[in-house]
Amino acid sequence: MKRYSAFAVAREALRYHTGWERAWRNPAPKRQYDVIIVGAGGHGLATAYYLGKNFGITNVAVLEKGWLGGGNTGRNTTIIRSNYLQDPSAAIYEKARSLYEDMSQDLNYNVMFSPRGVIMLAQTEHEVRGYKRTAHANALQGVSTEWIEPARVKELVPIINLAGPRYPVLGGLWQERGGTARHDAVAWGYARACSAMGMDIIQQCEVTGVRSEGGRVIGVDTTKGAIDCDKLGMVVAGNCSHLSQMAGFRLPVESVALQALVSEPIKPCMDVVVMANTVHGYMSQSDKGEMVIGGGTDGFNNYTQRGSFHHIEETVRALIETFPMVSRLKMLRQWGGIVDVTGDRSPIISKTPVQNCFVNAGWGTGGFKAIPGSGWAMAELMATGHSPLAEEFSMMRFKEGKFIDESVAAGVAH
Amino acid sequence: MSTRLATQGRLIDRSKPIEFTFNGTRMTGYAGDTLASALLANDQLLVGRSFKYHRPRGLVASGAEEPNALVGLGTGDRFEPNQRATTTELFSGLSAQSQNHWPSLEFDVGVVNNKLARFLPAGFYYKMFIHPKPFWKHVYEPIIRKSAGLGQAPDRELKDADTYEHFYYFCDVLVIGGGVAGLQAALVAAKSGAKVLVLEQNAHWGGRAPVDGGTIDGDYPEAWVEQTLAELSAMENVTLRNRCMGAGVYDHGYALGYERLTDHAPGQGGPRHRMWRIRAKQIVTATGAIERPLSFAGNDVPGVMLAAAMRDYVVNWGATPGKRVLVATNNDDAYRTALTLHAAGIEVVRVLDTRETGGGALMEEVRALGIRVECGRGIAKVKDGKCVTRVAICAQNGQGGAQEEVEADAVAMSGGWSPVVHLWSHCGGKLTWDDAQAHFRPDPARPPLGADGAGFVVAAGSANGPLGLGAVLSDAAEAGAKAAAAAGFKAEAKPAAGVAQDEAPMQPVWLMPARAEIDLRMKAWLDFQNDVKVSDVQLAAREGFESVEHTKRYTTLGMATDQGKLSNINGLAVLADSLGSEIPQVGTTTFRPPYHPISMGAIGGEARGEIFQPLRKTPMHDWHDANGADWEPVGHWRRPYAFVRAGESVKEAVSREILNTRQNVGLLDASTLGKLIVKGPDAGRFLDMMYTNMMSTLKVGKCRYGLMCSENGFLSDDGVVARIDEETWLCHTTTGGADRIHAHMEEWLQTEWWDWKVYVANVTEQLAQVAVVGPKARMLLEKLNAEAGGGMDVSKEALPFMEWKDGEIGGFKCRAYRISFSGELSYEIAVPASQGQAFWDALMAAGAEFGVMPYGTECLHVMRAEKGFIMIGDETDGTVIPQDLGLNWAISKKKEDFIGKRAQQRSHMVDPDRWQLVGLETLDGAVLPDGAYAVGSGVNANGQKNTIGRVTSTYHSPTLGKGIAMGLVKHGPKRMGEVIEFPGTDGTVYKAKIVDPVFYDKEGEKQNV
Amino acid sequence: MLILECPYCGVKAEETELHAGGEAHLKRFGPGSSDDEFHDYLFMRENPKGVHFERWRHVTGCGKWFHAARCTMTLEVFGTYTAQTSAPPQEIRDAITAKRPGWSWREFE
Amino acid sequence: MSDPLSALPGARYAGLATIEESGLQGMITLRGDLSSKTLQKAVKAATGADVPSQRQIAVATGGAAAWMSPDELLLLVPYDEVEQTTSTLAEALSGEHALAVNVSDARALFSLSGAGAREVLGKICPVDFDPAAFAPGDFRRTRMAQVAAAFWLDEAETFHIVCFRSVSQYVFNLLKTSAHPQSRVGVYG
Repeated sequence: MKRYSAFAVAREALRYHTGWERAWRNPAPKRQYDVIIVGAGGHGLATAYYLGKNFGITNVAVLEKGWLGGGNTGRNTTIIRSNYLQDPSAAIYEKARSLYEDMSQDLNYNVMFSPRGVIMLAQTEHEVRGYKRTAHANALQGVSTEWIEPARVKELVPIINLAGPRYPVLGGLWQERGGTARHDAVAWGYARACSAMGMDIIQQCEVTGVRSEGGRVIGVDTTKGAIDCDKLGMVVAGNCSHLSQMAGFRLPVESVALQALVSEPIKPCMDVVVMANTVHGYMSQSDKGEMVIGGGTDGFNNYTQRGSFHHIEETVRALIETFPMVSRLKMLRQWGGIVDVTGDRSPIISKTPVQNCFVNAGWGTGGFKAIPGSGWAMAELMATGHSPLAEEFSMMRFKEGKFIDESVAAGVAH
Repeated sequence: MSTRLATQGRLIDRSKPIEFTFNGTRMTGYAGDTLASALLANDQLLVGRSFKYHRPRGLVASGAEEPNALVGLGTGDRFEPNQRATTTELFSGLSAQSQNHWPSLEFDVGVVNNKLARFLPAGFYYKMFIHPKPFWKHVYEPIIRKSAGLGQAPDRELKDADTYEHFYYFCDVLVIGGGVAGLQAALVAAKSGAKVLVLEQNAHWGGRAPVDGGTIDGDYPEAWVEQTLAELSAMENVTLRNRCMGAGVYDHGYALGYERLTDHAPGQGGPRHRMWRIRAKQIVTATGAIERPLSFAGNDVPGVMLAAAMRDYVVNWGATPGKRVLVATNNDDAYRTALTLHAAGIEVVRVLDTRETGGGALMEEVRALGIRVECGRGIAKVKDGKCVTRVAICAQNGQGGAQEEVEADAVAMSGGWSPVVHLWSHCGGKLTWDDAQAHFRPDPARPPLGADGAGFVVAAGSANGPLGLGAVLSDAAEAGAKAAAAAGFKAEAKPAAGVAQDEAPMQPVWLMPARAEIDLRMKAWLDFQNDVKVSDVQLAAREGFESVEHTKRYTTLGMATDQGKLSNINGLAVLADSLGSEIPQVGTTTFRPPYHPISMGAIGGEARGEIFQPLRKTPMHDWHDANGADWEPVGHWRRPYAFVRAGESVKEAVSREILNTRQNVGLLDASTLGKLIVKGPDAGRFLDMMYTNMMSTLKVGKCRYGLMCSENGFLSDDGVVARIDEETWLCHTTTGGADRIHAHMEEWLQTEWWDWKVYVANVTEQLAQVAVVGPKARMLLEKLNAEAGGGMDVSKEALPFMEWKDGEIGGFKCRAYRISFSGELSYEIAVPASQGQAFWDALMAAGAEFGVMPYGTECLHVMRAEKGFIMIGDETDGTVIPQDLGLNWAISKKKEDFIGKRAQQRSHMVDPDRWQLVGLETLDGAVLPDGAYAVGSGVNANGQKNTIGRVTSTYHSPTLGKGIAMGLVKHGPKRMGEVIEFPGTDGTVYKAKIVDPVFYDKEGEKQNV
Repeated sequence: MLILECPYCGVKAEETELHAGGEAHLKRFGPGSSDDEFHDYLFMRENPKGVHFERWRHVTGCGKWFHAARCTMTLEVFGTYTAQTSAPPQEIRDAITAKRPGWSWREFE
Repeated sequence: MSDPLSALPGARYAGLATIEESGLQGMITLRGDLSSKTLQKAVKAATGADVPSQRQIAVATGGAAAWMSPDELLLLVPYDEVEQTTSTLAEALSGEHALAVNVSDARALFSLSGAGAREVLGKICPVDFDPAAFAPGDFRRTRMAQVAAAFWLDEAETFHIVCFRSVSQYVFNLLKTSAHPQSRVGVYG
């Protein structure tokens, strides 16, 4: 792999950039791999990457029915934060956040992680108490957050209207090292690094069946033929119910559409990421200048990936109330992503009833920020059979009634 | 230079000059001008700077597809960035500023990026700025952010001066596009009797046809348009809306119309935009086609314009970008531009036709005028600069070796036409590749599917592929008939007869010249706004970004505010070529709504200011507001947090209210608490399922505190239940619970136990409810009764604790409950809402001698905490079961089942290690911080400190003069007296003793007097 | 924007008048059920790509719950019917079969 | 008892249409089997009106009955008789499973009249107000912007709008905004 750097760019400029090699190879599948990961989104590629990097397992194929990074990795609002309330969530999201800090250097690919800070606004007394609780929890979890007063909120977010009038801003939970990253680059950076380790990323290759023998997985059937493996990881947001059924078990998830939109680009006016949960809206400004806005989810099963109008109507109203200048911006485009939601809205990183078959699913609306942590934990689980980060996210927890519910302290799982 | 012509300009009224300013310079246009045509007429060819390289940019197009001419429009609370000059109608006093430059449009420092362009190819930022790590956030990114973005942000302290609204509309056939195709389709559909709505995004009807010429039914297209409009207007079943864009097509035939009501006359009053939320049985997309640019070096220099756009400017507005124009084309249509220019007295210096054999009849017409036409030729390069000066000509089939240079001040280019398929595609309509026209057009076999599984969109006219006038009209007539038929009407597809010159086949040209060298490809623009060039797409393909989505994202092709209207097909073609693949195999990116950016204000609609959200008010709301209420939002209600007096802080007010209520008497407006009547022969059995307690055994006249859980076992609501008669119960819920619990009950009744005879009615708002609380509460009520000459006996004997009674107090018909959330003697009295304020007034007046004061929610919270009563939302958070809160006494052991019972038997729910409710008291009387966690020893497997409990509510108790708290602690009830540690976020470690959660009047004597 | 006809009041209601209530025809398991039964009742959902049966409430209309048979891939609606039933009625099943021959959903087909 | 107050006494606005708070109105929620003869008789006795058919209101001189759902009616009676009528109803229905509740004070009632009435409502309700689709005697429960509401149209082309008392100010402001004199849509003649 040729290293990327300013010098490399300058060198290539002299020959009109004709010398750049492919970012990742485009191989045909082999007959057999030690590990097959289904799904070349951020989570799947990160799993493969850490299998190689942390455990030296590189005879790995990542199978993708479409194009790598083409699912939710490429259609989310790119927020990264770890100010979660419950210990298991805080642990994995903070692991992810800390890996994001060094990801560009680690992958030699600028993923543009920008720790610009994330504020979650408190606009009711209930939220104030909830975020103070989170701040206390975070302190013990090793997650750096703080409760900030309205004046500080205004300093950080000059375009905010503190006075409401309907829901005055009473303060906020501030995570200075939260932020955003360039979503596509995360997938591309991992893909390039995986490919460089000798792993095969096989695009346009749909899994049509999962083969097992004696309760143990032995391979998959694909549109590019049968491929054997020792271990199988299913990392397919929006398709996990479908795939798990092929493997012969069911998952406690439902797939719904999550709405998002962007405005036309404007000059920088908001450096931090702001989430306003009372009025259901969150917004950040991308490096291109677009205001990136997240909305809510549909309440029904939907696989269309299409935007719907009434959800964004609610979101936009809320944002206009909170940031009056938004009223005179324009929506450039809206879309939907299919997210898998579990019974407690927290993910599943788990062994399954099929031996050597593992699943990583159910990230709901919070998947992007978790990518490196999720991949790290999944790789550890697949390589060693145990991962402290994944421990509490077992699919067995629903049976025990042991939920990881993040909605409890006025928090949301975005 | 660009200028106004003495002739032409069918849309402008030269008798009505209009003054406006551009970058502070006063200019004059005419009524009917767009800002774009007026700028052109004022020799303002340079209109902006590009996104990445800050290259000078001029007008390329004449409509919504324009990528360059974006301006900041208006000032102050009506300023808006990124307004398209081509879709902005000129009005008197218009003030526009160009964007994305510093210090000025003419001299922009950012153009340094242009000099470095070679070092800044597609995706350069992924490969650079990696080291040193902190530099990304602190150095590189701020520079990139500043240089990116387009328009200025609106003023952060100003609120939009305009208003917006929505409008729901239902029709049989929605026709999007008011060109000849749209009008033809509408006419056919309307004649069938269908209810038809026609939307046209521009101010004028007829689309391109009046500019393009030909005849319809033997007359000028303009005449046919006028006549058809008159015919449609006269039909009762037709609604025509201009300045109203079809913005999006959504599932089940839902469409958005974006009507711009006052953009052409700001401040005239009324809403600025109206969002039409349309439910149509069928939608006809007659959205026309967009001309494609040609990809040659320097195709972005101001003065290079789409050929049809140049024709538009001349014919519609009498404006031209130059006096010496070179035309480059791969099809016949551009000859119309040559003819138009010639007729307007503009010199056509050359027509370059890429086709070796040239065009058809139109070409001959041009030649006959003495204009030089060269076939098999193209542009090698337009000389860089702020305007066109020289154009190098070469063989189309070569590498760009220039054979000749000609002087010209403008270039008209045409690369063929692409149907506007956006609206067809929004909701899943599929496309097919048309080899002859080299474009994607709607595949009629794969339309978007509606609720019934059948297609609900029909494309019409050039939006469907046909480009000739005759073919457009007959296609549109068929589309109108098809849509009407699908909507249930009988229509006849009788088209008007359109006649235009026959055209020779076009030749796909994706690069000019075909084998252009790299230095030319690096100057051949695909996406003008985002600065994506042919070489960028080729680089992406080389690096393995083979999917069209990858290439789009890697190069940002088509991601600018024009959403790739001009660039997408050209980019796809270059990508396909680079991959050695065919265009249809490469496919398109997804088309997302809206077709063209729409204002956030319009999306939000009327919901701003006082009607942003409903504000629910109790009958006493206005009294509270006038008497110092410090409001707290609770759902859509607002409840007084405290009643603050002059010179008093909120905290002081709370203390005063607590002490007064404990010593004298206080009034709480409890009207927001939910009140549900549950009645029927099975009501008792039903409530036994709803509540953890046994409610069927409650005696008539009695009250019982009840708990409700979710099926998951978690505590979800609480409240007092009163049995009214044999078959009737009244259930109180929390403020937030009224609608939620009502819905919860209906859900179970309708979907699980539909054979049970139970009716539920929500009477929350029928009643105003006042809690009269404190040792002097009874005296107050008795005084009221005395004044009224009698009333309900409120003595302990007549109305004991946990009973209720109907009667009159102070002459008010009421129902009184002896229940208490404060531990004091307390009556909750419900009167009809229409009497609420009067009753409140009477209580205040009669209570004066007893020191009565109103109190708010915080006082309520503190008093209940002093008593160790739990609060839904404080002690519970959706993860807490009643057993955690020591509420086992409220969970019936006799019942076989209730909602949540099975869940509470799961292993984690019966785990003895669950945290349980205790009281907490700091050693020094200080107040524990809200939400603090108690730490145990060591860390968990993830390195997090182990916790053993948390604070759920914490207050300063003025009654006890110290901090009190409740919390959930592991093995808590067994650890009474132990001291545990709560680290604060400020570094302080708070020590607290585990105590009984009942801090005040442990025996409950006060409430039972 | 989904548009569903409420079988109780006949209104073709747009989604904003409705409240989605998840999968239809769940069999409730209470005390006495096994851990697996209770788990599946609360958490296991069909989540199919294709034919699905679900619950909706006409929340700002007549307030009634009803059932809808719908395709999750195309959003095609095969029909709506009363909530007071534990299985899709035959005419709804026939309507689906006409559009999606060979469909199945849980024990129904 | 002092004089009862309606939700928004005297509120009035004239724009594209005229909005007026209608004052106190007796209203009874009646739940029961609408096909029951006893119930039908009781409704007739209480209001003078028959049980209406689906999404209709039956208006008589002394009162009216509106169809709320397959097992619910909204009865309109004079305000000062509502308590008496509710008890009479309850008594008449004591033999069957039914529920009659006085909800007069839980609601606010507005009238909306004038040429622009249809389009004023068309801005805030997802309902087809074409005269062919919504005619006098039609009764509809729906969403009015962000709250639930119900309305019917009388023979004089006046809409009568029922909403919850707590949101009466919101609904009035909403109608007022929609009736802005310069916001005419002009699609309903």
